Amino acid sequence: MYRAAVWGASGMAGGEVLRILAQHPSVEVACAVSNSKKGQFVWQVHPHLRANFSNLAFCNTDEGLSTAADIALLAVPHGTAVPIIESCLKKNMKVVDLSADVRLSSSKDYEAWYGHSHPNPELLSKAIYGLPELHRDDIRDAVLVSGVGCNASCCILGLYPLALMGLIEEARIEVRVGSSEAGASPTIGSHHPYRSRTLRVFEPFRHRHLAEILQELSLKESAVTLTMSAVEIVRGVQMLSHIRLSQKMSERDIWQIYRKAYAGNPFLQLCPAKPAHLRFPDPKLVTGSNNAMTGFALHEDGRRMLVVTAIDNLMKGAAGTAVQAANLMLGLDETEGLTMMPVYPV
Amino acid sequence: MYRAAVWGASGMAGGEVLRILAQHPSVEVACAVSNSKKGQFVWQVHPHLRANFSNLAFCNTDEGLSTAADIALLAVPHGTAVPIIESCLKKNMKVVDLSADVRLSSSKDYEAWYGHSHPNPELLSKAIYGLPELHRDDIRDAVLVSGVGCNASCCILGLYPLALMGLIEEARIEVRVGSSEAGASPTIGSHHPYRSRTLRVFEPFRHRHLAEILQELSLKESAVTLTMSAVEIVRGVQMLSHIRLSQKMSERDIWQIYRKAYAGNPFLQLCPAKPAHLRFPDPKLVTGSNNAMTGFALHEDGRRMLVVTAIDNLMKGAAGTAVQAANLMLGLDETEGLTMMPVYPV
Amino acid sequence: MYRAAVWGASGMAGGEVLRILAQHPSVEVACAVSNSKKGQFVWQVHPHLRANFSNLAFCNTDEGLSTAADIALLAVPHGTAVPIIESCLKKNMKVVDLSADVRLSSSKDYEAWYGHSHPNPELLSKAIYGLPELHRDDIRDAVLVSGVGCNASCCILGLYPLALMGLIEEARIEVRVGSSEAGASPTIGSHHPYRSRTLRVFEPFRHRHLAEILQELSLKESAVTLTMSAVEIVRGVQMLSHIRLSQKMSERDIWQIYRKAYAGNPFLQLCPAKPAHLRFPDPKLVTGSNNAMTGFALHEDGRRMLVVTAIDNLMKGAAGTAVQAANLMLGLDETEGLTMMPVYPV
Amino acid sequence: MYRAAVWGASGMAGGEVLRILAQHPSVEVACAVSNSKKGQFVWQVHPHLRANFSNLAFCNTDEGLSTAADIALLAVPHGTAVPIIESCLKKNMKVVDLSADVRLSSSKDYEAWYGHSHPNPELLSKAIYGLPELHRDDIRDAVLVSGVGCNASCCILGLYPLALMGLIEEARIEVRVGSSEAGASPTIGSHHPYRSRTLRVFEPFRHRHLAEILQELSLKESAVTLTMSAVEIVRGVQMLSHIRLSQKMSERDIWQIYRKAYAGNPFLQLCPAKPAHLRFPDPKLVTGSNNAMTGFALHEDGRRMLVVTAIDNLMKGAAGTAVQAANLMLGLDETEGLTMMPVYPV
Amino acid sequence: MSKLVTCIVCEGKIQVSDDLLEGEIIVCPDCGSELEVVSLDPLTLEEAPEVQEDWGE
Amino acid sequence: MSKLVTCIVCEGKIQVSDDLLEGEIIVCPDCGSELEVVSLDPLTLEEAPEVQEDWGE
Ligand SMILES: NC(=O)c1ccc[n+]([C@@H]2O[C@H](COP(=O)([O-])OP(=O)(O)OC[C@H]3O[C@@H](n4cnc5c(N)ncnc54)[C@H](OP(=O)(O)O)[C@@H]3O)[C@@H](O)[C@H]2O)c1
Ligand SMILES: NC(=O)c1ccc[n+]([C@@H]2O[C@H](COP(=O)([O-])OP(=O)(O)OC[C@H]3O[C@@H](n4cnc5c(N)ncnc54)[C@H](OP(=O)(O)O)[C@@H]3O)[C@@H](O)[C@H]2O)c1
Ligand SMILES: NC(=O)c1ccc[n+]([C@@H]2O[C@H](COP(=O)([O-])OP(=O)(O)OC[C@H]3O[C@@H](n4cnc5c(N)ncnc54)[C@H](OP(=O)(O)O)[C@@H]3O)[C@@H](O)[C@H]2O)c1
Ligand SMILES: NC(=O)c1ccc[n+]([C@@H]2O[C@H](COP(=O)([O-])OP(=O)(O)OC[C@H]3O[C@@H](n4cnc5c(N)ncnc54)[C@H](OP(=O)(O)O)[C@@H]3O)[C@@H](O)[C@H]2O)c1
Ligand SMILES: [Zn+2]
Ligand SMILES: [Zn+2]
Repeated sequence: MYRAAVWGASGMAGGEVLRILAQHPSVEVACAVSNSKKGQFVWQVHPHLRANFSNLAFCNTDEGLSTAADIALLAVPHGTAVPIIESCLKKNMKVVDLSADVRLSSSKDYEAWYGHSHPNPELLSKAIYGLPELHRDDIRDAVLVSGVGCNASCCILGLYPLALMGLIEEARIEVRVGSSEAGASPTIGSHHPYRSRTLRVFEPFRHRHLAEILQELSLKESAVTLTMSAVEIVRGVQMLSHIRLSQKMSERDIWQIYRKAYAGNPFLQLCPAKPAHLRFPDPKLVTGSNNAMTGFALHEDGRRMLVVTAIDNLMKGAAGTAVQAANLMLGLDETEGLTMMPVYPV
Repeated sequence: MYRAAVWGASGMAGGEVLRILAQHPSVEVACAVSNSKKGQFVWQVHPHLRANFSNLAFCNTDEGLSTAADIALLAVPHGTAVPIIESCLKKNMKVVDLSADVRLSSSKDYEAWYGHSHPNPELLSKAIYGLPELHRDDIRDAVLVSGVGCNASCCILGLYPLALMGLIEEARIEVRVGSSEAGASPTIGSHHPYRSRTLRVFEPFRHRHLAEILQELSLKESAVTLTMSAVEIVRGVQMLSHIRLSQKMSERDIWQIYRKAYAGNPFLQLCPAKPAHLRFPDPKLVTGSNNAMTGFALHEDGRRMLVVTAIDNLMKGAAGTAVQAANLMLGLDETEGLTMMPVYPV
Repeated sequence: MYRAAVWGASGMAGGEVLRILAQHPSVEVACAVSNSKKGQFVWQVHPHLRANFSNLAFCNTDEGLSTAADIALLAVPHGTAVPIIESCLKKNMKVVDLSADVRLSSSKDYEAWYGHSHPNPELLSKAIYGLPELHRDDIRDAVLVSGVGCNASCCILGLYPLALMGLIEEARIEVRVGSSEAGASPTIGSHHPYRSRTLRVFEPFRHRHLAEILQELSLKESAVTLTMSAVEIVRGVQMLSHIRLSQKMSERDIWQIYRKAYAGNPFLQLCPAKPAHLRFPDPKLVTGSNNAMTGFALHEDGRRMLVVTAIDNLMKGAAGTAVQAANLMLGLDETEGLTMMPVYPV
Repeated sequence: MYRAAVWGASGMAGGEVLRILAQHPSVEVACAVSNSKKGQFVWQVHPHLRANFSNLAFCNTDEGLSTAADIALLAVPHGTAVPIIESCLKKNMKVVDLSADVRLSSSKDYEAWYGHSHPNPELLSKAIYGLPELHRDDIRDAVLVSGVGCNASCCILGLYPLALMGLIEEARIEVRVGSSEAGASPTIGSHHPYRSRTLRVFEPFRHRHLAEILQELSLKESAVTLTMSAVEIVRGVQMLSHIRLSQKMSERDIWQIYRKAYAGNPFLQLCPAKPAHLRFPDPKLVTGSNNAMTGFALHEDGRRMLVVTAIDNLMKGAAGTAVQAANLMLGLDETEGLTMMPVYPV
Repeated sequence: MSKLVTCIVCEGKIQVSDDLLEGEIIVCPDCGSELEVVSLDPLTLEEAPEVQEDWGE
Repeated sequence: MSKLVTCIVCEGKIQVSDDLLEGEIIVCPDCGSELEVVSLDPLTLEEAPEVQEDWGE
């Protein structure tokens, strides 16, 4: 049994890491770090985990650092992970950092998108972007892997087959997100009377996750817009990409491209073209699972295309992909602890 | 045109007062008081009111007190209304106070339910409980009227016909509430991921509003329990009262009792007994309106009874009833500005 | 008092026509036609209208045709309106037909989009497209006016200022719709467990309403795609249009264009650019009202633009605009009976 | 590997049986019976199961009966199970029947509650009520086990500790249900615009499931009312029981009673008394799992008590309990295939 | 051309036309009950059995 | 006691009091922009940096 230290364990993504590890056959929880909840039982914050962790209490940073573990999973806010990464690496733990701190490989890009220089640029060159579908082999050998942006991973998984072929001339990406994406702390924007049933367009053209998308798909910013909307779901991200292809394609071609790219990736699923109502994936279909579903339609002109991808932001968009990467880093089967079925309808 | 000063204008109930007054034929807004939003346009907080109040800005307490007005409507938190009431009365304004500060007529009751003595007990004896259905004539002559608890008014309106006849031997009251009831400030309990689709039982046996219910229905606490649940709606309160009648009754009797009690009350509606799915009112049917709908069923044993009442908490449960009382105090028709249709389905 | 015959009165749009007319100062309901519900009280189908129509019962087609009325409002399914229009015109009633039967002016277009030839092409040349914002004067003089597609009217109102200036080179339109758009009859797609919280992309590139959009905006189909998604709301349509402008523009220019186009249109509102969270309209802000809100952002390249428009599909997208047209046809003020406030938050 | 025939496989409960069996370590799907969908792939009806059953097609009754299987799980409508039970038993399959056909042990009770005599009363005496928490040993030896009513199982699990001790003098039971309870077929009541956010009280005093509750808890009908409300969730049942205890009790006593009764039942969980917001269970906390959570509060008078229980109707209220019973009948560990974590928040 | 009868369920007043027929079903606008005219002289009403739409669960 | 100035973002008309001060922030009621009065003579406005409430995700 490997031992994992979970940081940010009182948060939304941290709680999901715990939910996964509760039944992981080869990894157990070494400690659950939260400074604000130190001493409280984990179930006081995550009541759904009570049967699994009846006696586990949160520990603070110091206790976390002095707990022996094979790997650390950091679900802490952007900008706070770097010192924890440094400490964990020093103690020879492997690290998966779900925050955005080491997602970009170029410190120049980091500065451009985050508005300040990176506190430890060496980490950026060491870290692997933690999407197994793109970097499986590198992750196996890595000691430091970044998690993925939930919106970013949804977009990347849906578009990389086309990007690899150089087919994306222009992409107008719509992303719809649920409320769990913003974490466990209440804000005016998450206040139920206002958040409920909203169709809130909160970014017209770009979002920080665009940096990861451009990096991983090797696209130029001028070719891509990313529009973000908050909608009435708790879990789930859905991407709609309106693509202009760089050359005329047939539907058959597209099928081959996706099929080839997705082969060997246990969590990627292509939607059927028929019946029509199943052509594009609804996040409802992946709730609670680590699945990513993608569907597409090609316009009769052969140049316009719609690609739709759906994931559960807390699973494939955060904790699920993080554990998937951890599995690879620990030499385990990629799917261990991650084969839970989606819950539908819910 | 009468002029009304609206206090707590940046809040949930205050916003609803403004929504009503925006189209009131005889009352206009003199000022909208909010200290934290002072100087901001009203539409920056209440964007749905932009077409109606394009240039109105919030003013602070001092400006509020120095604005000439015929009546003040206070939608401020419990415990903060008394000094405002005192200042307004001194300036010869009439006052409707939506908070709980002057709802109870006995200062002993106030102390028992609120845990501290009342800062100005004289106000309690002066104030009329602002439910026109029970105190229409007194309200007409009053200078100080309390608003109503949203849960309390729902319960009182549903049960007073039975209470007047002395028929309530025991009442187990279930109240289900929407998220707007808790006001405009985010809390962990109102955070969308947790509040969404919740069925949260937050009070097993009593709630502060019970004090008003007992007072207005002349019931003893030992005969009544009040269980509160938060459910997935934004607006709306629904009461289910499981009654044990003090004597055996027939359905026909109950119809007569309710019909008689409700006669002459423009916002009270009795549900049909058939078709069965319309027998008990759903808050969906009153959304946005000042209506209160009540339906009942009598058990075949003639002693057990279920009474269900539905209101929109921001209208009949707060701002609607407050304006209804203000109308009476100003000598206007009770229904002025309050005849808006419910929006259904929504 | 003018008298209006309401056809399709048992349906979703018909119910909303009744909700409006219940408080219209100058138009009253002459009859409510429904063959399947004939003899039932209107409130048995529309329980929220009970206080307003306590004794009105549905009548059948024959009774409908023999009831004297000044105007007929038809909220019947597409393909069933033509014979009713013919009969009503013969009886010298004016007609507003909410269905799609007379929305297109060209019978060739009709055939292309609806797959069969029009049963009475003469009506097409006689009918005016019933959007007062575009055809106010023609509507005043018309005896036959079409209603508007709910999605179409949302798109047209948001884009006509740009279209008038010839600025739309390409438009990728996303429309999000609520469940009331599909009418009052249950289907597998409207079944709550499946419809609830769905993000169902049901049309990738076009929809019948595109025909109206192209006609009214004088755009070519090759420049426009229309993607439709069903989302978790009951009322509401939201359009997001990703525009490529035909020439570089400044934000100031766009403001002038919209301001000029919207001037004199009582129900059109422009969103502020700041604060950012109010820049794009949420259908939540117009629920129950006849308002249409539009907001936009111009990309820093001056060529990419996002336009967002929100309406209540049953109001501005159906019954509201129909009554607005009827008002004009009857010589009344356009806004009569339509000034109800939005209900927010709900 | 045991083989299970799933009947009613195209339905809501049948789909959940398939979802469970997709990952059951010891039971596999022998066939999925649906006459109306015969020949279609299972994923065309249950798209979330596509990765697990990519090639499984529905078969019809004849094919179902001629497929070899160790056990049959019937998720067919009430009134249609008896002939299937008879055929399966004849073929020496064991049977779990989720419908209400064999839930009552007395044919007299059956007639009283279902309004017609039972077609095969012998089955009633042979069948065991399939709640392992009450009949574990009998189920192990049975060839025919009934499933449980979802509302019934929620109530029974919450109340049997008190009932066993003879403590229930009176129970006023409130049950709140989600839309998946009514199955996969659309009706006017499940139409999204009407079902969405409803608080629909559809039974004031009783419901057919009351028969099972009375039978299993040995209570008299005169002591119990069962009020049913449909609320805005898809999955989930929540019971609130307002109990009058037959004698004065202390909180400590109640804790002992529940602890003792729940010991050894892997899916039953008692809520903590503190913090207060976790005292009563929300169905949100068990979504997708086979857990049943119960919390209680005792009034200071020692006689009034509130008991709240929450389950996922498709899991512990239907398919989960059915598989749990099947496990016992097949000599497997009761929890096999049923240990999936709840998905929270969702 | 119309007269008032009293609802047997709620004692509400129901407006009916003068040419009421035996066997006719009338609906009380107050309580919604469907009442069958079982005899005209004396006017006798009975509750008609309810045909329910599917609004339960 | 008030005069109209033109918004530099949308060219909307903003009503301001006569005793406008340098450094004052005014809000355009049309486009909502916050504008700082950087000089009074000639009247010069600049867009003020926006302080955002947390409405994103
Ligand atoms: N939510 C998602 O869908 C999602 C998806 C992908 C990636 N992520 C990433 O996951 C991370 C956590 O996101 P979340 O949504 O779970 O946020 P969250 O709910 O706000 O949780 C943040 C956690 O970090 C801890 N924390 C806060 N400040 C800290 C500090 N200075 N040092 C160490 N720990 C600190 C908090 O615990 P205490 O304050 O109690 O210590 C809490 O447990 C973020 O970096 C986010 O970008 C989230
Ligand atoms: N929400 C309902 O359904 C409902 C129903 C019935 C009755 N009520 C009553 O209405 C009142 C307001 O409730 P709400 O839900 O609208 O709450 P809310 O949204 O929190 O609004 C409270 C308002 O009071 C102002 N305020 C806060 N502290 C104040 C102080 N010390 N002095 C003066 N004003 C202060 C706030 O504005 P600034 O902080 O900006 O000054 C805000 O405008 C409460 O007394 C409540 O019991 C509410
Ligand atoms: N829902 C919207 O948001 C919306 C928006 C814009 C436009 N519209 C248009 O409004 C019309 C009605 O839509 P809806 O959503 O209200 O649909 P709906 O709820 O299905 O209502 C249809 C109505 O038409 C009646 N009807 C059905 N077949 C008929 C026939 N052959 N002849 C005459 N009447 C018939 C029905 O009553 P009986 O069967 O009882 O006679 C019912 O009252 C449609 O043309 C639609 O395109 C709707
Ligand atoms: N939904 C719940 O929460 C729940 C909880 C506890 C128990 N149950 C019980 O489970 C059973 C199924 O409920 P459900 O909600 O899943 O209903 P459902 O979604 O309507 O499914 C019913 C299934 O039965 C099949 N069926 C219909 N008529 C049949 C017949 N005459 N003979 C054989 N099969 C027939 C249908 O398939 P075809 O028509 O395609 O053959 C369908 O697969 C019911 O007895 C119900 O009481 C349900
Ligand atoms: Zn009656
Ligand atoms: Zn401006």
